[in-house]
Amino acid sequence: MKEKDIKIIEKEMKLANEGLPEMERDLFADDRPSRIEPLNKYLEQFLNWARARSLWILAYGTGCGAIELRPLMTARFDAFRYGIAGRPTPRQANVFIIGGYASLKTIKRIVRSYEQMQGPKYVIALGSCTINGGMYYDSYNTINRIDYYIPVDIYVTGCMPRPESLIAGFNGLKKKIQAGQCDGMNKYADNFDWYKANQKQIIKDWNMPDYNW
Amino acid sequence: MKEKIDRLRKMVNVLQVVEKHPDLYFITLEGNQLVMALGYLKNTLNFKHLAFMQAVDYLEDNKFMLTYMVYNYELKANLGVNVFIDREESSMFSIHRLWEHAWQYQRELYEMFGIDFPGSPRVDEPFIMESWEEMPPMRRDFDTLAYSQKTYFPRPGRETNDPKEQMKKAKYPNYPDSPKIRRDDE
Amino acid sequence: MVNPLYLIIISLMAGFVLPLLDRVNRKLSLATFIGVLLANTVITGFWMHGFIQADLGTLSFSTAGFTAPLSINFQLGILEAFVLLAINLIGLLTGIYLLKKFNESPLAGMILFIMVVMGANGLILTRDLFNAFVFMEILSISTIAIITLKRTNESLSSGFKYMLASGIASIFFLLGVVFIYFFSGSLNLDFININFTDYRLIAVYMVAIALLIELKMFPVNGWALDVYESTDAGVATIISVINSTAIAFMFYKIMPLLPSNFLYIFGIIGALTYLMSNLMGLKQENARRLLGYSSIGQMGLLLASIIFTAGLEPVLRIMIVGGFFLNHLIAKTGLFWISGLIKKEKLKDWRVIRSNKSLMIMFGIFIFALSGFPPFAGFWAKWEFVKSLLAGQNILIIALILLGSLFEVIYMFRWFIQTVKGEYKEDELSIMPSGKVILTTLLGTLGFGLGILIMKNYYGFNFLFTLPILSLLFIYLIDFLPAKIKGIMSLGGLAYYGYYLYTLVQFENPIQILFGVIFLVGSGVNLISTLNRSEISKGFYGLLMMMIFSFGSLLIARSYLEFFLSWELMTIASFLLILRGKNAQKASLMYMIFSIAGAYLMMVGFGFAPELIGSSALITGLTYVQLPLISIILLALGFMIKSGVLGVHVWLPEAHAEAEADVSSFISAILLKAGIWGFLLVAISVVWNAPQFDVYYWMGWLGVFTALVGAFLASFQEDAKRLLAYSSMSQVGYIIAAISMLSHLGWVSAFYLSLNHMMFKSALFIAIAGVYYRTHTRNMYEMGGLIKKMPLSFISVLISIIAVSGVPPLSGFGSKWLMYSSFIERGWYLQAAVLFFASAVSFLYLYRLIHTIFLGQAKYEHKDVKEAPVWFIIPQYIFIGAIMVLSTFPNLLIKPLSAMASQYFNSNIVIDGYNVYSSYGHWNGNLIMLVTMGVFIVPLFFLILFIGKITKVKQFNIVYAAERPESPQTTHVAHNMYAHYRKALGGWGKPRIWDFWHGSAEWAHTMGDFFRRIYSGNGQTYLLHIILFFVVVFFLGV
Amino acid sequence: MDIFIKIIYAAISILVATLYGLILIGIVHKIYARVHRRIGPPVWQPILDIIQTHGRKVATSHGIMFFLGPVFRMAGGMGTYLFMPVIFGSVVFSNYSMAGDLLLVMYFIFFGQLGMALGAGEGGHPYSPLGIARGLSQMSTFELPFSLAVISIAIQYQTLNITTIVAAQQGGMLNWTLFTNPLAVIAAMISLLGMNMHSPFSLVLAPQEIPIGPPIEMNGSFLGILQTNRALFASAKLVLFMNLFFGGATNLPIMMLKTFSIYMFSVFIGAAFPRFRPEQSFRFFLRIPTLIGILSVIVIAYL
Amino acid sequence: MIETLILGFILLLIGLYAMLSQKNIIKIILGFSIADTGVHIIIVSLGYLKGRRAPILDSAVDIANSVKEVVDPIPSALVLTAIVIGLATTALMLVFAAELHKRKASFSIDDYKELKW
Repeated sequence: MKEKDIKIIEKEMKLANEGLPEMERDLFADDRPSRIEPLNKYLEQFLNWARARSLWILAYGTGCGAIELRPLMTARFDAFRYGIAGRPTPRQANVFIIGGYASLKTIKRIVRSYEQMQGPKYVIALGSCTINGGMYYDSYNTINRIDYYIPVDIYVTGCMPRPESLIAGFNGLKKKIQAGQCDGMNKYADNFDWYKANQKQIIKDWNMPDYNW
Repeated sequence: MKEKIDRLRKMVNVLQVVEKHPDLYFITLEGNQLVMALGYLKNTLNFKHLAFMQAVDYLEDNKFMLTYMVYNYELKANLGVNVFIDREESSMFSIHRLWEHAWQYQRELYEMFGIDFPGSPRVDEPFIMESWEEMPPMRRDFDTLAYSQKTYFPRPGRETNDPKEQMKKAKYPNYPDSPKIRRDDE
Repeated sequence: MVNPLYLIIISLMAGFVLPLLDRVNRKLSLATFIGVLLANTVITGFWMHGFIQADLGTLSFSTAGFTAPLSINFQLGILEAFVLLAINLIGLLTGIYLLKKFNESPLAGMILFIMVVMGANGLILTRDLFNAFVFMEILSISTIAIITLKRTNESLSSGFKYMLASGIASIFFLLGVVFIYFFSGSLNLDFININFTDYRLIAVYMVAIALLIELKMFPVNGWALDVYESTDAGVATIISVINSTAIAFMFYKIMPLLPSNFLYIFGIIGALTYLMSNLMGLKQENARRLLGYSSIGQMGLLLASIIFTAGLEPVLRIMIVGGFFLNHLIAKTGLFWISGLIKKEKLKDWRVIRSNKSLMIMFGIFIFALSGFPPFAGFWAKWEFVKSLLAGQNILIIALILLGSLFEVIYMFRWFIQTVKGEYKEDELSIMPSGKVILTTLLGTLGFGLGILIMKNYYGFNFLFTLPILSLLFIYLIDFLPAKIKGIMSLGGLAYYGYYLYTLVQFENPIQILFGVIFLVGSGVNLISTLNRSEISKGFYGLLMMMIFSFGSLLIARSYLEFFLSWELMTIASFLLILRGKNAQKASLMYMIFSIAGAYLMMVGFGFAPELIGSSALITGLTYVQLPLISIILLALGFMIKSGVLGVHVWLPEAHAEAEADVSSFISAILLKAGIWGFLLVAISVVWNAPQFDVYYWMGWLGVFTALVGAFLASFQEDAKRLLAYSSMSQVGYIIAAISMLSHLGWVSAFYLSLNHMMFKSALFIAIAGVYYRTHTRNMYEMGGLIKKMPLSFISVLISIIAVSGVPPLSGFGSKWLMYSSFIERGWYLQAAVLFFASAVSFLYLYRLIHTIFLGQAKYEHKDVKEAPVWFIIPQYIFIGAIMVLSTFPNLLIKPLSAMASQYFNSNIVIDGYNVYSSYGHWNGNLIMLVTMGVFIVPLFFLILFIGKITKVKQFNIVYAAERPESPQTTHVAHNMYAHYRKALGGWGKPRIWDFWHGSAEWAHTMGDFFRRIYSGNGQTYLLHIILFFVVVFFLGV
Repeated sequence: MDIFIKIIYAAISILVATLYGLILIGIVHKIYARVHRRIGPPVWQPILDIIQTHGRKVATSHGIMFFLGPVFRMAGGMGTYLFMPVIFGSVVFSNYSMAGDLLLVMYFIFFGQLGMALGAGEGGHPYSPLGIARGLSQMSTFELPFSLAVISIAIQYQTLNITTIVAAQQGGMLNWTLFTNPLAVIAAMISLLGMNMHSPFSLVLAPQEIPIGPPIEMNGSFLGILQTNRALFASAKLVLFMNLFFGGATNLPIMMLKTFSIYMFSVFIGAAFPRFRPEQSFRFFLRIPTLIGILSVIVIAYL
Repeated sequence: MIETLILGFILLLIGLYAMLSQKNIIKIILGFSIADTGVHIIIVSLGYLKGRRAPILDSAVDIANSVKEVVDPIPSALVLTAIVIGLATTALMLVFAAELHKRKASFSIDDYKELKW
């Protein structure tokens, strides 16, 4: 390939960030997310083993389910014994719990937070609302299917699910991670344009870069 | 309470008085006398607290009913002040000068019903409906289900049950008539 | 030798002839007028020439064919000739100056002018008291009459007041003269040979008081101020110079008659006049009246100097009195002339002077001359006067005079700064008559030349010490060249100078070489940054070189005077350099005031110091003398003011912040070291001849608290340059404390820190200069995120702040290690703890500096900012390179520094390879460097191995609570960064010292305003003053 | 050859210290959990966390200083540790203590903090400088009593050499500084609370105010390195305190015992007190601990 | 001649008092004139020796013994000059007074305080 062509391809790999005003485009990164392949099978297995035992939750309650997260850390449920701990910044967390219904306003923040997490990252969708809208299925404001906007690894049903079912969900996630099946990050990268189109369809005032690094 | 309303009568034209409860009255006023009445209620009759504002869409009458719920700490009584306004040119005087926090309610009403309150601060800023482009969603002629189905990718295969029937069927199959589930409209 | 009678005769004849000639032609009369003045000048010039050529002694000329007691006689000695020449010359020049005026006004003006000159001449020449009275009356009547040359209400009423005062004075004088005659039987000064004791005192007292009134002593001088304010400029010159001089000379003549206790009181009155009139001058806004206050003050000084130098040898006395006299003569004449040219009353309206370059320079010269700066005559006179007063133990007089002088400097320089820097509109341009300008320029040059003459001929200063002045003049001559050429020439000159100085001092004392490196090499590298100037930069390089050469002279000064001369030259140069800054009015004034105060302290301190033996440099010479305690304190205080020690530091941040970007680094990195150098000199003298009281213990505390307070203040600044300024203050505190320890390790650390501070602070200031050059702001919170745009500057700032903070492995740690080791070794434990606290606080401001400028969020307006110009980068990296080398091989520096300090103390550090051992600990700079590199590389390698795929993100790609940042301004944490610390400090964080100085300034002005209320403007009040003065002084004397 | 052996020794020493520090943190978590009547995570949880963070496949970097910040931090921790003798008389654990004395160690502590502050600063997040400003301010205040304590023991032992200070404390418990100079130890132990940044002095990380402060933008391996350093640095500080005040250690178990006890001191205090506001914390350190420190110097030097 | 001496001093004091107490410029000038006269009288009376002649060397005086017969001539000479000068001063003062009056139509010295402080 000629050098010129490489440049063109590189340029195409960049995001347009059309939602941003001209002045701000320089202030946001415009790289596309890309697939990351595992290095080595055994190394990856070892890492997955560790990842499954060190789950760092992004402390961001998006809906009513956030209430159910609090008891997890108390003496009764003690999620810490599984290595589940809260983390105040998406940069450091690797588990994102969508705590219930996602509205028009919160989906924007969910997408932003999800994109700011550094992979491998996992999403637990909590409650019926995240699956099919739940009791708000006919609302003008509630996202029916969260997996149209970000990839979801585990659903925990119920309205609301109790902390016990959350822990069960965590166990499921752990199994899935250890089996190496949680590949949401790559899924998101592969189907980036589709996800983006879905997001942009409902978020009309898109005032952020196309991918929030 | 009655005495207060009688005193109010001397000021403005009270169209209707409904006693729901010894501590809860609803009165209906004319729209152009509303601010004056509320000011009188607040300053003279001691209804110091604006608990909330709300609107009801009477699509059939082509009217909105605005309700201002004020509270008197001495009587420990609520008074709802209703006003009917035209649905097409829905606009009302702003009362943020009487109660500063009213701007937030007015902003919400503007967003949800499209009722304008000229002069109210930040009234046209989106409250929760960022980037909303349809008609105000709380108006009854807005079909939320259709909108939801059109926009939010409904998951196929979803079943919806009437809660009343579901309760009878799933939880109390042996006692079809009891307990009675109380609904508001009953 | 021409008979002095001719002076009188010519004038009188002219007085008669002029009306006749005027009938013929105005030109003719004007020519005659000038001719007479010229003839006077030429005659006196011949006398002076004659007296200088041949030692003729004192000549006496009698009149009317009789000898002395029977007739009036004139006496003409070298003194008379000198004074006569001076006043006749000024008379001639003023006559020329007033020519146009005379051409337009009635003839009387000319005649009166000639009468004034004649009266003055006669007063000076005559030895007969009654004749003196006659001349005095001629003088005052014609002076009063000439006031009416300008016929305004003000001038007339002030003339009337003058009339009243001089009438009373003449009554006193006449009575006195008659009583003298009555008691002694003679009117001739040469033949009055009785002692005026008991009741006979009244006779001489009356004469003296009359003269004091005519000399306008405080408080009997209200009328004089009105006259100065209201008359024509030329006339004011006559009153201020010719009139006063003649009367002062008369006072000198009757001095032998006065008893010593009265003389002392009159001396105090003179000094008091100087103080009070300058204090009252503080409040003046009218230029003429201000000059009047200054004139009166100078007369007081002259009187005091005449009285208090009575016992000195004649040459010295002429140096002092003549110095003050000539200084006043030239400067005041020049200023009055300029006031005539400007025609503006308000001080601040004098800005129009900027339309005329040479006039402006002359204005500056007169101001500097009047304030007693070298090389003008006043400087030498003041130095010798203070010295002689100290020898006579007249502390009170010194205090009065120096305080008065300080006030004079304050208002003079405030005026100067206002004039040179104030808002200035082009349309205020007024056309100055070129003749008068040339005349003024001539006068200024005369004054300057006179100063140089004294410097060269009387004191015999060699070329090196005049070099600062010569370089200023030389570069002024080539000022039309572009800045770069001048810069490179300066660099070349500096290199040669440095080499020459090295050959001069290389065997004398290694400490000189160390400070030579700081002063000259440091200046040289800093000078590179000035090459960035693209415009012509008029005057910049001249002043810069003047300052640098003065640093050099400080190093090799062999006597107190040489040192003090260089010090003052340095002050002038640095003051003018600071003044070049855009908003530097306040800053430069503060710098000037504090410098002058410091210089006066030093002057007195040097006066107390014993004479040096031999002619080696001060650093050697001072070792062998025992300085008295008072001298140590005063000198140390003087030097500490220059280096900005706590309490007198208020000038420092202002000057640093407001000076031009590339000047600040000179001030901070090098100028402050001059103070350190002086402080070190004093300390050296103490090493072997310690005073009883351990004053250095307390200076150590002062240094320690300077370090702490400086660090705190730096942390609370928003302005990058002010931050660095306070940081300098803090570092200087360390150095002062270390020197004060008077121990080997202490001095090694002081030397080490001095050199280090020069390097890193230069680098920091130049880096900030580069940033300022690109961003045009000094407020740190307006910057941010510049690391991407200016990486080179960032690196140099980074390395510099690591060096400042003392974090290993860089050279800063060396200084900290030496410092704490020495403090603990010396037993100054609590001081060490405070210093440790200060150095921990210093992290606050260092982080603030680097973060708010280079890290965080870049602003929109700095989108297109580029790296600093290469001229800023080069010197930074020279310093950075030096820092790195010295960090890796610290022994390169420690060894020679240890050798330097061990000249004075027993060495107690052992250097073994790269190890340095003190009695408490050890330190291996090289190994530290290696280990640090090792531990740095390991995690770096680890990180690169594990990091995975890195995405380089931009400044807004931050976690912002699921939102996106609004704007860089709201996202950059910079403004008031340590608010919580300030809150925690509570009342300790208030600027009390600042308040104190502001309060003092306010107080002085209020006092000035209070005292000047006695000048109510009412002639009768002035009369009352005179009567009261007469009575009170008499009873004081008795 | 000598140098290589020295490097190997240093590597062993650091590895031990890091593992020990990690386990120490795990144990503390466990203790906390037991106090709360929870089961708590396994003691090796910190190690798992570090593996997990290093296992992140992507990372974001804000620039070169951001990249180097954690490296500086780690270098600071390693350096601080390496310039101290850990176990008295041991060749392996004597580290590079011949490079400098106590002053070097005290100043090397700043190295990592300064580097990290710069790295975090380039992250551009407003919480980073907020945290750093708090941290630096607090550091300046707790360094005052600590330096007073250090000066006090320097006077006491007439040296700043750590090895010599440890040697002087050998031969029985009563020779420890704890008993010979209790005031200095009190002052230093209070400042240790500040150094360890447990509550009530947890101003920098302050999860409820400025969510974890400076390292808020740190992710992936950056975070992993920071966590490693946290363990190493903690053990370095503890070793320093052990050496200065608690008689040092002659073998590994004693070292662990002593450092664990010292650590428990700040853990207990941290478990019992809520967090100070910044200015409260600064004032606290500038008052009583400083007075105690001054007293200790005066007592040792002049009485 | 002590009486005249005292008279002279009294005149001097009266003159000074007038200068200090009177507001009118003309009166002040008069005061000055009185004081001046007092001074002149003092001078003359200091030189006067009782019972001697005026110091005029004409036929009435024995030239050889003149020193013992005439009063001291110098004060007389002085006073002549002093009177002349006093006259000149007074005249100039009056000129000033006239000029001032021309401008402000006032003789009160309080009206001429434009310049102060």
